[in-house]
Amino acid sequence: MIEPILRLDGVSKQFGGLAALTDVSFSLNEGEVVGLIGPNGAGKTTLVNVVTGNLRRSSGRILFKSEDVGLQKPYQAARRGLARTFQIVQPFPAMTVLENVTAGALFGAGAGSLGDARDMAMQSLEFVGLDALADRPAANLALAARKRLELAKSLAMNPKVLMLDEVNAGLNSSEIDGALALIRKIAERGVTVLIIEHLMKVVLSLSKRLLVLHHGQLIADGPSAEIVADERVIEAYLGAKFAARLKELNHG
Amino acid sequence: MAEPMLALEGVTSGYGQIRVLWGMDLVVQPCEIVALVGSNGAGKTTLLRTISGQLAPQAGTIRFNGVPIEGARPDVVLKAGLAHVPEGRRLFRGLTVRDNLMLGAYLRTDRQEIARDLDWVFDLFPILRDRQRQDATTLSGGEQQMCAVGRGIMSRPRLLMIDELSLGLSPRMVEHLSEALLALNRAGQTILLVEQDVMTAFELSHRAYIVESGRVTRSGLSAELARDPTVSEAYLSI
Amino acid sequence: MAIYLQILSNGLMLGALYACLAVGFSLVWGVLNVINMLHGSFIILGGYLTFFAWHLYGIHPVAMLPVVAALMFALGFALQKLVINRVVSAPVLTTLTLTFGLDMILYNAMTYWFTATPRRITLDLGAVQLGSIVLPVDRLVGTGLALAMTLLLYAVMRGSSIGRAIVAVRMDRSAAELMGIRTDRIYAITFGIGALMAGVAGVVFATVFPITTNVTGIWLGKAFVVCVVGGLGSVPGALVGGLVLGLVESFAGHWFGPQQAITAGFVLMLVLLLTRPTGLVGVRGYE
Amino acid sequence: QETIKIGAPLALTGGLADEGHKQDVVWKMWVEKINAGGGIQVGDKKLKVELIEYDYQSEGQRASQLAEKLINDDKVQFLFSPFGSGHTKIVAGVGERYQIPTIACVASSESVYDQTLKYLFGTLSPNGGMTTAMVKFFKEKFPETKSIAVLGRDDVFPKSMAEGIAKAAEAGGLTVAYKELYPVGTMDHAAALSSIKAAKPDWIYITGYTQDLILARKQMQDLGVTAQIVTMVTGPSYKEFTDGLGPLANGISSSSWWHHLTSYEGQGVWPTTAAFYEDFKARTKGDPDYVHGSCAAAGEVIVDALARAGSLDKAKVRDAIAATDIQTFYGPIKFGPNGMNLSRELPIIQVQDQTIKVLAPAEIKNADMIAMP
Amino acid sequence: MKSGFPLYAALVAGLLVLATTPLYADNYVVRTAAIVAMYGALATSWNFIGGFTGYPSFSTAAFFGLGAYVGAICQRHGIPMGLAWAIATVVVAAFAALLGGIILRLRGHYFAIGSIAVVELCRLVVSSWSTLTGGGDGLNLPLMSWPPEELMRFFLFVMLAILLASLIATILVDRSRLGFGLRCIHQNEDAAAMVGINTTVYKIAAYTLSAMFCATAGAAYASWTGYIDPTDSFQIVMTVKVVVMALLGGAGTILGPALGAAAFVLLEELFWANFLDWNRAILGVVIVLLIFFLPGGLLSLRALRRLRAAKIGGRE
Ligand SMILES: Nc1ncnc2c1ncn2[C@@H]1O[C@H](COP(=O)(O)OP(=O)(O)OP(=O)(O)O)[C@@H](O)[C@H]1O
Ligand SMILES: Nc1ncnc2c1ncn2[C@@H]1O[C@H](COP(=O)(O)OP(=O)(O)OP(=O)(O)O)[C@@H](O)[C@H]1O
Ligand SMILES: [Mg+2]
Ligand SMILES: [Mg+2]
Repeated sequence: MIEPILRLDGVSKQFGGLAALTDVSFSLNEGEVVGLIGPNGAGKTTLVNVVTGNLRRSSGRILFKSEDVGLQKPYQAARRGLARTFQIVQPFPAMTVLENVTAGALFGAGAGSLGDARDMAMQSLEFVGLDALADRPAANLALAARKRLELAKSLAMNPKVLMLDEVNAGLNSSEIDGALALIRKIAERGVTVLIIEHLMKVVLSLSKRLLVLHHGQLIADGPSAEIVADERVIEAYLGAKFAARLKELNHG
Repeated sequence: MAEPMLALEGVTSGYGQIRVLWGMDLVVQPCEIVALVGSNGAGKTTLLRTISGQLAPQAGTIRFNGVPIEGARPDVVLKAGLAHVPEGRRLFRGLTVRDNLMLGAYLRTDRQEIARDLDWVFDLFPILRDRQRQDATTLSGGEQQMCAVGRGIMSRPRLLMIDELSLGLSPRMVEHLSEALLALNRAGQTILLVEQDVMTAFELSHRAYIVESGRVTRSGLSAELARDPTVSEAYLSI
Repeated sequence: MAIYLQILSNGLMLGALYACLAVGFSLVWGVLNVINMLHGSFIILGGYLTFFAWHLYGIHPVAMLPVVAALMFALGFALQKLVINRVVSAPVLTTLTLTFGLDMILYNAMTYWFTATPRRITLDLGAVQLGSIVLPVDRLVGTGLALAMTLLLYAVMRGSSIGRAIVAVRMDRSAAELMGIRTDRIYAITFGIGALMAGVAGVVFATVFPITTNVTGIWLGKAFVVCVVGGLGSVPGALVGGLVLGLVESFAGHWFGPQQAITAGFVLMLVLLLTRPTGLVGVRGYE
Repeated sequence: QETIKIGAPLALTGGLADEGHKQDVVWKMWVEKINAGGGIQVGDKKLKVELIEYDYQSEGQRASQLAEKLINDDKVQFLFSPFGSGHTKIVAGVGERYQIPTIACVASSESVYDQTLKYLFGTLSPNGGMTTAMVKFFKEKFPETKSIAVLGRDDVFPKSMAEGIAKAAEAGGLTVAYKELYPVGTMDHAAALSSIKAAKPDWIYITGYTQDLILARKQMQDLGVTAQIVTMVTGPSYKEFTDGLGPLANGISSSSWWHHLTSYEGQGVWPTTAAFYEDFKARTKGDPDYVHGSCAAAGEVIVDALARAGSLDKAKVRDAIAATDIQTFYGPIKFGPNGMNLSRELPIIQVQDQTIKVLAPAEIKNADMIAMP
Repeated sequence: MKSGFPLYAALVAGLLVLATTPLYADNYVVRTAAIVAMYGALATSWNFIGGFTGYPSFSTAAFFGLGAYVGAICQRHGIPMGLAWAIATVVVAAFAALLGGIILRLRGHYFAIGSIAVVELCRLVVSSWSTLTGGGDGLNLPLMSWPPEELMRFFLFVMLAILLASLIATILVDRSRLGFGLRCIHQNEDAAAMVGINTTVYKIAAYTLSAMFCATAGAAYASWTGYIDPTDSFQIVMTVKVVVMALLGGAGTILGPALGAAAFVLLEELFWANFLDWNRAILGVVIVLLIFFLPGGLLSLRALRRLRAAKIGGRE
């Protein structure tokens, strides 16, 4: 069997008395697109933070290509190819869009020179369709564009694993379609993608496999179709009404 | 028919040199839920900011219960009875959930009523009661949204404006919030909300406006808009 | 043993004065994001007002307390409203430079009008003897006043909606506006309170320390240390910070000699900065 | 019209502002007096004096910069150095480089003069004259004195005094029960004073600037720290000290380089100490202290040297100053090989009934020493 | 990125004006030029940490003072002047790197206080370690018995060389990966770490750079005046002044800090000479006016517009 690119083994994280993650184990295979869902406050963002070193796990092991990276710093995660987007977008506000992405290429992907980095950045801007705004200061972008900037920046880092924390939140349906196509294109390049999203439409159309977190515990891990029919998942997350709607859609 | 609660006429607004809204007209009647939908960057947030006094319109009038309020300071607008739950929650770091909620009632002086409303918010969102001593910004995204809406309710507005209601909320939570808002509305609360998820927006509201590039392009009863094929093609593709 | 009790009480009394001196500075820093370089001069100005009222008109310092408090509040309020508010949301460095410039003006004016001669109110109330411990009456009274004013401020910050509004404005100005809070007024009130507390410290100090423009920098430095030790922007932080600094200086002075007393305070501050940057009782999120 | 230009970097703001203003007052008084009499005799001409002052804000770097400005831009022929040994060193360094005679009026630490600067002359006598004589005098008055506690400010002059007295006391057979320095910027002496109290010395000796000493005296009172003899240097020499302390100043002894009760006679615009005192009193309504006296004397040195040199030639003037040997209202002035005024017997003073009394030397003494109340 | 030519032209012109003062002006003007160069070097150094990285550092006086003391102690032990300066530079740079490893963990206000405390602590340590430093008595350095004009010219060129070195370092950093990374850290340190910048190492590099030239300048200054003491060597006022200079010219720009230093020193000159009693207050008024009417510094008239636009949309 091929070795998983990212594996979590009994990972827990406590904030004081609050257990944000409890004994979470799963693995991602190279090239897979996996959805991570769960109610608000389930610990999804915390999970990403723990993997990228923004937070230190309380216990457990995190293996990236079989190497234990549980103690890495965020910059090391980035250089290894573990990229992420922030739920609350984090641009370099006074820099232009191009400069923002150049930073990703220069430091994350280790571009040899500033010039190279800028070329790589331009490519990734074109890829996400932001090239027209390349010279705008990042602070002036509207939300959708900022989210795409966040994506472009991560892409320029040439990631192996990309963790997208609600990159589609706040987009309307037609914009979401654009974003979906974009993420598919990324996955086609062989990047492993972990998508966190509350929009079931997005999650379901992208990933064949779903992980469900609830109160910091992984309560389900399996093929999407099975998961959305799972009683516990409906109870904890989807809600009866939404589940009914989903079923209807699938039938219709 | 009675005078509209909120009436905008030809409102033009923007940031410095950048113009975002181009002559917007909009009406909210008492006891209505009105939804604003539209693509990113259309200017929905800008519109709410202009109404609540954070931005001064460059042209046009905004009347609230017949009184012009364009260009008034936010505290004046709020006193008049217009509350704004901002995009991105904007809870106060360093203050507890409870303190955040109490700040919603900053301009009010009726202590007992405030205490009742606080209880009511806690009933609406029980998780907030459990977390009332926690720093509000360490809540999860969804919990924060509840706190922000609760804070808006605490000012006991005549018109509650909510930006991006369902942003980052789980489907179940959206359902829960929708029910809460409907309950509020049944009790007579007028609501103007901005919502990306058009399905939710149309389900929840009586009437809706579709905003594109700073202009209103369609408006009407939500149920009718939802059936309109041109609308569903642009916004409801699933 | 007796000497330790004496040193302990020296430290506590000194600490209360430190708390009183730092609390306004801490508040302004925490809420307005402004490092107020004027604070030392405000204290001395309060001291001069008290001294001259006593020296020229024979007014008792305690009677001057409300007067100085009111005057200093007005001065702080006006200064913030007219001058500092214009750049209040600029980065720390800008506001610091601005207050540094303002301090140069105030400092120069005070040295010109009052000269640098050290002044002192010669009330000399004597001391009370508690067993083997000697407690100077004016320091005791000063300690009492300092504590009372600090606690009063705490009650205001904690219990009133103005207090909550002050914190809200500190955290997110534009969201605070949406709550109906008039931020410019809150800023001015906060700065006014900062100046008021400096003035109160000045009144207390006028009976205990020599008042001269030469020491403005020293008091400012103490305010820095107290803030870090206790935690920025919080009243209990200033209180704890002040008391701890007073004790540390007092005991270090006894054990290692006066040469090391001040150094000990600074070392404590650096250690705390690194191990507990939010101070001993600091509030999260005040960085 | 040729004039004689004297440059003075002064601390008019900052920590030393008070001292700077004292120098300013006296020099202005002196210049007016000289010019009223037509100026200084140089050879066959009488030349008016022009005094050029700049504020160096009590910052050493700026003091040297302004000295340079005075020499280069204003073309001064003499420098008056500012208050204190540290800043004197800085200004004297500049004067030396340009061979401009520099008169230091308020620098008494010998370390300033052992750099063998050829163009630096100081009107104060060495600190040493203040310590040994004082120990001897106090032991005579209070033979039961056995131990001394010394607390000094860590700054050039106060530190050298603290160390000097400790040495002199040991040599004189006293035990040093406590000796510490406190750093610049100390605002609380409680810890040190509590330790001194525990050591129960017969004599407490504290050095520092006026504000330090006022605070220390106040805290001694508060904490009930006392001894038979309490000396503060240079505390009582300054009027600000007695004004600030009121009755608390009573009993404090000190030494000074000069006192207006002395009755010297000599050459210069003020023939007697009394004449100087009258003039000063008329102008400022206050009593002069040693800073005033010494600064005025610096002017007299220049008058005398120019008269003898008969020209403004740098080298000649310098040699003339070095050869100074005059009597003035301030006392005798004669520079030793290092440029410092020679030792003489310095007044020991004490505050009694809130006025300054002179205890020694015998010729000018006007009161007997009393123990601390 | 930026067009290079006007920058270099301005740089060369400025340095030439300073360097040629001995040809047409008296010693005092030369001295002022040397002081301009010295403060220019200090402000340019500060720019690495304060301007590029956005860390409000107030350590300048600590580095300057330590440089002065290390240089002075070396010279007193018979080490030749030039070598003493080099040793001072290296020792202080190492000190800054170590210190940076500790205090750069702090952010914002806390860093500001930490860096001020460093100045105070250095002063206290130096003044109580009297066996090595002479304590409150200060240290005398070997007097240089050159004619004043020659001495002045020498130190003018020394200070100019330090200034030039710091400016060249600035230009190199600005165009390198380091500079880019520092600007990212300035904007958003968390995001910077997320794109793979080793923020700790970058910040330490900036802090060390900001210390080096200060140390050289301090050591040279000590040789120049011939006497140093703790109070004058470690002055908070000096630290703040350098920051003001950099802000005045434009923090984060290449030439701004040096320009600001020149403007500040010349203004100070003007006020001392003309207003004996009120010079400090007038300087204060000037600072206040500058903050109001030129908040981004002399060089930032262009950048200002961009900043304003950014500020309006800056929150989220
Ligand atoms: N720094 C912190 N201190 C204390 N509690 C925290 C902290 N960060 C997160 N939490 C708590 O941990 C839990 C998990 O938070 P997390 O942000 O991971 O949720 P989430 O699954 O991403 O939710 P959402 O979908 O709403 O974004 C929440 O209850 C939150 O309040
Ligand atoms: N502070 C600002 N300065 C300049 N332009 C701005 C600012 N804020 C928003 N804009 C611009 O105004 C336009 C409208 O933005 P607005 O936030 O009102 O859109 P929106 O409809 O709320 O979009 P979203 O659904 O993304 O929240 C956008 O093009 C945006 O770039
Ligand atoms: Mg989340
Ligand atoms: Mg919006």
